[in-house]
Amino acid sequence: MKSDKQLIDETGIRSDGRKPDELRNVIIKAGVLHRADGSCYLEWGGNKVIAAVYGPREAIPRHSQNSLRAIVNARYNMAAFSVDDRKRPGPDRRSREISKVISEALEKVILTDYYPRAAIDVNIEVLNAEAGTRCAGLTAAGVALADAGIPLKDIPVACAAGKIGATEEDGTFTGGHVVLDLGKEEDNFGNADLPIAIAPRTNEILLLQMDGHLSSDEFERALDYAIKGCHDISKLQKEALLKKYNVSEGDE
Amino acid sequence: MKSDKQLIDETGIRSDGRKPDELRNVIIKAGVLHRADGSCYLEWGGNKVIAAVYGPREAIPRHSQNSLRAIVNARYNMAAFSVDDRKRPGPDRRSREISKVISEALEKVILTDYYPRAAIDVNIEVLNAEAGTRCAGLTAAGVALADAGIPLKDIPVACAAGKIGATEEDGTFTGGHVVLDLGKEEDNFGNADLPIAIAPRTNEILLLQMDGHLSSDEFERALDYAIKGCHDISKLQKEALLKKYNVSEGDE
Amino acid sequence: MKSDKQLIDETGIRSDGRKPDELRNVIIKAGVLHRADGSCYLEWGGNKVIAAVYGPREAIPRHSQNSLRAIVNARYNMAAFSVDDRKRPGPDRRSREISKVISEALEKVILTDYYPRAAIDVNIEVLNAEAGTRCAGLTAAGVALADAGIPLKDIPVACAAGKIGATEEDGTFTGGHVVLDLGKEEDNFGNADLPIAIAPRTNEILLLQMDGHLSSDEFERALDYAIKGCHDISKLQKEALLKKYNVSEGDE
Amino acid sequence: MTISPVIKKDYLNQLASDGKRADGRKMNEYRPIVIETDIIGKAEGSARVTIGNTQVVAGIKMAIGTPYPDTPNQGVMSTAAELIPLASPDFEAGPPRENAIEISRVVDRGIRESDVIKFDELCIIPGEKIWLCFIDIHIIDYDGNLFDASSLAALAALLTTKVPIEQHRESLEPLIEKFPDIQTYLDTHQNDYPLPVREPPISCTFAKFNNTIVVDPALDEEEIADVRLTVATDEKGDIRAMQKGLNGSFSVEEIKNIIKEAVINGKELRIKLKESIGR
Amino acid sequence: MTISPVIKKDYLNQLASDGKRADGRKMNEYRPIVIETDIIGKAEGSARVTIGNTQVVAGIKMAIGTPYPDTPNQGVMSTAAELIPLASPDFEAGPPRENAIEISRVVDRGIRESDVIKFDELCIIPGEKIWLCFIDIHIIDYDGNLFDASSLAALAALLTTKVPIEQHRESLEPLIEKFPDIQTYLDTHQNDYPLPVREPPISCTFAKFNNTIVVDPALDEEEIADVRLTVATDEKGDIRAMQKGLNGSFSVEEIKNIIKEAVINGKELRIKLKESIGR
Amino acid sequence: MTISPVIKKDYLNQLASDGKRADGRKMNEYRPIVIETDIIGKAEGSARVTIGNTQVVAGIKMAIGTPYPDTPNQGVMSTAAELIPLASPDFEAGPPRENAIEISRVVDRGIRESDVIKFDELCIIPGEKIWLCFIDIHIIDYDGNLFDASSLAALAALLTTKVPIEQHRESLEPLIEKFPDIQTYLDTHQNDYPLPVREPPISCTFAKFNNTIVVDPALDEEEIADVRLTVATDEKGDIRAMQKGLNGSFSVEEIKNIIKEAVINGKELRIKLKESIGR
Repeated sequence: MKSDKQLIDETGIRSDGRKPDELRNVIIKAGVLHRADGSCYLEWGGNKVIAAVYGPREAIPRHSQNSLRAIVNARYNMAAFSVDDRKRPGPDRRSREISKVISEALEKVILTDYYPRAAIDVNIEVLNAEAGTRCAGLTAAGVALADAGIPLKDIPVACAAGKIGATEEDGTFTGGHVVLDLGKEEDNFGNADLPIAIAPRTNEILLLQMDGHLSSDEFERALDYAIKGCHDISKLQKEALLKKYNVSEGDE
Repeated sequence: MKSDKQLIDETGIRSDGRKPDELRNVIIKAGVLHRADGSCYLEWGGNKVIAAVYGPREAIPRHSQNSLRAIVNARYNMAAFSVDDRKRPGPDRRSREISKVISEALEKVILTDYYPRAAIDVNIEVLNAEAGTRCAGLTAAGVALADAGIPLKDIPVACAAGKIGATEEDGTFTGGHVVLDLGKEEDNFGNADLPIAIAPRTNEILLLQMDGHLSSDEFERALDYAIKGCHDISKLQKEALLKKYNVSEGDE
Repeated sequence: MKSDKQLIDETGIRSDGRKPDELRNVIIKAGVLHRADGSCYLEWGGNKVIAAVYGPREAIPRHSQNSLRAIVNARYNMAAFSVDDRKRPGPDRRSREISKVISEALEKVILTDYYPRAAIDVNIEVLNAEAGTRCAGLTAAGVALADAGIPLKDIPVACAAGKIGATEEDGTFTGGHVVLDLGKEEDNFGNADLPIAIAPRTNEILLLQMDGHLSSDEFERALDYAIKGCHDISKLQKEALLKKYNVSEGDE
Repeated sequence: MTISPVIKKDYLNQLASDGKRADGRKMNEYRPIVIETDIIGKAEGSARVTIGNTQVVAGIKMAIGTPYPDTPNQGVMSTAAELIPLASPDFEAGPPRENAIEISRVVDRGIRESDVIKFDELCIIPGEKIWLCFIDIHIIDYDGNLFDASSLAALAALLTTKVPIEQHRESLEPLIEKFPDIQTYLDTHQNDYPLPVREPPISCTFAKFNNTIVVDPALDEEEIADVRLTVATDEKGDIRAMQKGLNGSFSVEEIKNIIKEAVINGKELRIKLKESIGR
Repeated sequence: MTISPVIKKDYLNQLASDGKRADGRKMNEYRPIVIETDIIGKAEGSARVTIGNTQVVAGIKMAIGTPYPDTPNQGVMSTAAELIPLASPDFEAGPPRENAIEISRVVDRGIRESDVIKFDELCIIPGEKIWLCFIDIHIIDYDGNLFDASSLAALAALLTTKVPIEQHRESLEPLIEKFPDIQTYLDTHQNDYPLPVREPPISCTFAKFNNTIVVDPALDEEEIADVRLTVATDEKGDIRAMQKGLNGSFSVEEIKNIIKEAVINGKELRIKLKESIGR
Repeated sequence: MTISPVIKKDYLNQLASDGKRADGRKMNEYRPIVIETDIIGKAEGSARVTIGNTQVVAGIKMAIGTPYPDTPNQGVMSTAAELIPLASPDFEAGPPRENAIEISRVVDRGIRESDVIKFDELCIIPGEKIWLCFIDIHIIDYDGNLFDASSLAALAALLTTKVPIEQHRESLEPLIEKFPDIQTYLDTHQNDYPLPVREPPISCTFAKFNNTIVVDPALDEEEIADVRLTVATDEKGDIRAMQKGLNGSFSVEEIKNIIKEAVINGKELRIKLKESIGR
């Protein structure tokens, strides 16, 4: 539903106080689960996400095996209580699409040919959802894969940019600003959302979806913002992994 | 729902202008799909149906294989938009029953023992439905099987006959006439429907269902009509196959 | 729903005329089905239950096999017409839980290591339900297993005890009496239900569930009652098997 | 195919060539039929039918519901058959498969198309409240000819069904204010009353193997049969429903002969059915 | 992987290195496109689209329903795509899988996010009755590029859809007493009328293999492609939707170039679409 | 069975014979328990419980719905547990299986049968509008004893749940005209308020292996256990629910002893639960 929401003021400050190119607060912890081969807990603004990696292990059923490489199954799932109106448990069409695009993005950076006939299962559980859960989930999955010791070309990372402004009562949209990392209100009332994932070493684009309305110029600016956001988050991913490693070194 | 519909007048002319033993208009085209091993597009009155054959190919899963012969899987499906009120996608109980009786009818004329452990898949898609889709679908399937080069004892063909008259407001039925190939209104307000399929060379009956109310005499007349209808349609099947063959001969 | 139901009077007589430690009427017939390897028809008060055993036979799918012993699959199912409001066909959460606890109870008394890789399927069909169907079903299953000639350490048998009294309009419960084998009204308005199954030779407890409110003393009394009930029913099980055996001897 | 079914097939075919059947029946003879009614206390109508070793239980539940928009004055029926794993080593748990669906649809059409239930007498408040009639068929023991056993069980249950107005009166009375019509219904239906029904058609099923046609095929016969035909006829001998099954074929003559036999057998079965329901 | 796909892959890669495609097209050239509309009598709108050998049928059904509580004045749309086994030896019967879900969701978003349907004009009684618009897409023959074929078919069907008020008038008139508002709607909509729509965005799909980017990939090309990108642009050349697919990657430059090509191709497709619907 | 589980089993059995457990605990000792509440912003109540390495999150969502016809003045609760594949290499995606169903049903009965939620205080308009309370339990990390962890998480979440009347006030106000009763409810409930609850029973789970009975079995112990018993006791030490699991058996004496231990452990757990919710 759209209304005449003013999402950014004349000085370029957004309704939650952020600057156009400012991320929400992000906290990443690696290795938070006992049972999984690798795991990550991630808070991104109000989002709370856990990712767990199992594998490489034999792909079951057998006819799903690829004799040349491992298959990557990402499963994005939202807890029933993670959203305003309780969500029925189990996958819906949205989560199945997100699982697909995340699987495809992760597969590109995993050295899958090391493990023919194997499966690498990446479970992403959204405990609290506040705009941007697919980026949060993919980013957590990247850390969990590294934590599991899966050989990676790079640690994948995701971030979105978008366009916000004011939507008048008649539905027209005015004063669009390209901004980084849409918050909940911006996602609901904004005019475009561009989530991407990259391999940060090469800037290769692993995931890209866009909804809304962007001119070519706006798109290029949004893409720049999102790539910059990815690099900022990438640092936090590495710190989290390093921290776990150091702690482990010290503790054990 | 029944009402005092007059479906046939005193001169024996039906509400759509047909004589009692007259078929609706039928158009058949063989080989209309690029991907399928054999295919057929068929219009029968307002019905529009496509059939596609894949196989013989290895039956999957393996435990479905018959070591002595091929299995025949017909799948009759109605497009969501093919009927007055949108149909939920996917098989319902009606379409599963029709798939079963069509599979059984086709199996009789296919030389299934040529292909042990194989499956022959016959997909019938109803795009527009106006009474008589199971006959239209089976007839299209016959052409698609021949087009796929599946060895057949005969090309199966289907047609229905029925009984129409007037249903009074109190539900009683008067003035029954046996007629060929019920149209939409006749199907809704008529008093009996007898769809059959035959192997036209021998007149063996491959499919037979009957609902409604027929005396033995009426049944025998309806059966005669339906068999005659089958033979008329059978000619059109062969013309369609010949035409495709000639065109192919000429074109290639 | 609770109301001010008086389920037992001051002389200790229950609303259906039974004494506190009195069972409802139980009728057991062994070997009632032609197709099953073993079967039993059982009436217990208003409950009517059939159990059928198939196996030992190869467990399918293969990955369900245990290389050391047979698996036991009990399937408790209620007929759509067995209850006040028609039940949708197919398993619901309640029947799946009951199937699980019955499977576990039966497995303990079956010499499963005689049949590696096999399955023993126990189908329990409730035709009419009036409180206590899980005990009735398990008891019938015990007879059907023996009738099928499955090697057993003991014939399992089940019975429930519970607590009844009066529930006032404000929901408080007064005057609790521990009684054997709750009837329909006692089950709806009573205060506790304790179904158990035992191996009667050793009094080992194979199934135990409890809902409601019992002090430790009440629990011990209820458990005593239920065990006593099991032993009474156990005699009827053996008589039914003997009767079938004798009849068979005589008849064939 | 293992050896044993081949031997069984040869044996049955050989018998058939000599005009005989494995259980000594004549070609046009049913196995013994037993029909019991009112066996399920919770159901508004119920019956157990055995044909030889085949055993089927049908139960009827009546509930109050909303009519379909295009038939605001008519009750609604629904039929389901379950081939529960109790009945055969080959039946699996899970949603109904093709065979169960075909049985339930053929039984349903036999009842529906012949207007066995007087649906217009199952209306309580036009457009608002009607009776729903659920027919549930449980196959208990499977030794062939489920079509006839299921159809007989459903009919015996229906013909002994009581409309449970006493139990539902309380839920209807509050609606009198909004729908005064209902008063008439409640006044004229003080007590549970028999489901209003018409004379039903009777199903007879035939199977063909080795060019022999038999009625009421036992499981052994069904397993080797090429083709099956079910014919439902009414008390006048008219045809009310037919369903061919299996992947064989019939000639026109065979079908005409089967219809004649179905009329003859139908009369006998109709007598048995009426006896069982005390009419 | 058997030999033949490897050889095919080498062959297509070799061709691509020489700037060629197996069917003789240029890198930025679509296969022939044919769009027919009004082909399904039962549907309120319909279209068959062929792109080369790929064939898709879309049908629109309109029904009257209840609005969502948070948008009481707006119609509702729903999009489903079925990869029916008719279309490919690799499609299986059963509930839609990831690929069908992705196609339907991308087509749906392309229509929904650009407000192609004027949902506020699909309200009959605020908070009570609105028009539901069901878009069903059937893949009939699969030779690659289902995204563009599905999107074109859905748009051609939508743009020729008639709101079937004549058929539903009877069911609405009894509500006038309770909701007088509805009178205005019925007065101003005497006859079936075109679904109120806006200018839609047009999807163009690109695939990359052997570091070459081609538009409108045929099945052979899709099978060896590393990565795919669909870009929907409007008549001003603005971007309205994007979706990357497959487990490869693009550089930023590649994406920018694809967008330019999508604008150019989108213009041509838009002309074809308009011709097909007679505008 | 591969070698390693056999060795593990022998090792644990040997330890048990010496009165020891692999992690050094006493037989009647729980692993460390941590209970955090209010961790999910979107939920009306939430808790994360860890027992050793086992980790469970429970969330409560409240919605407004319609009462069941036979309890027109009572709220409704529903409990679901998901053994998501995050938590264990052995958990699969898909609809809940027997284990998840058993956990959710045992937790549900523990709460329902002891009337932990005051359902009669969850009525807004009798017969029309009541509060629905959804308890969803997510197993996050599986190292044994899911029954106790799930039960504790559900209770901690419930006992800290706020009824979100502020958010739903707008949707209720239009109903005042039709149902004047609602005014009273809205007047007396201006702000979100704690879910009305009673003192809950506390679950303690025991497992037996090698004839030794331990409380709070870890996964290693569960895997070799013959039989399991969960006992829920109230603050007076009365029994409120029991559930035996696995295919072993108990003697009557063993059960009596377990009940005594359950009362003792239940007291400690009750203190921990109360501390966590600040009471």
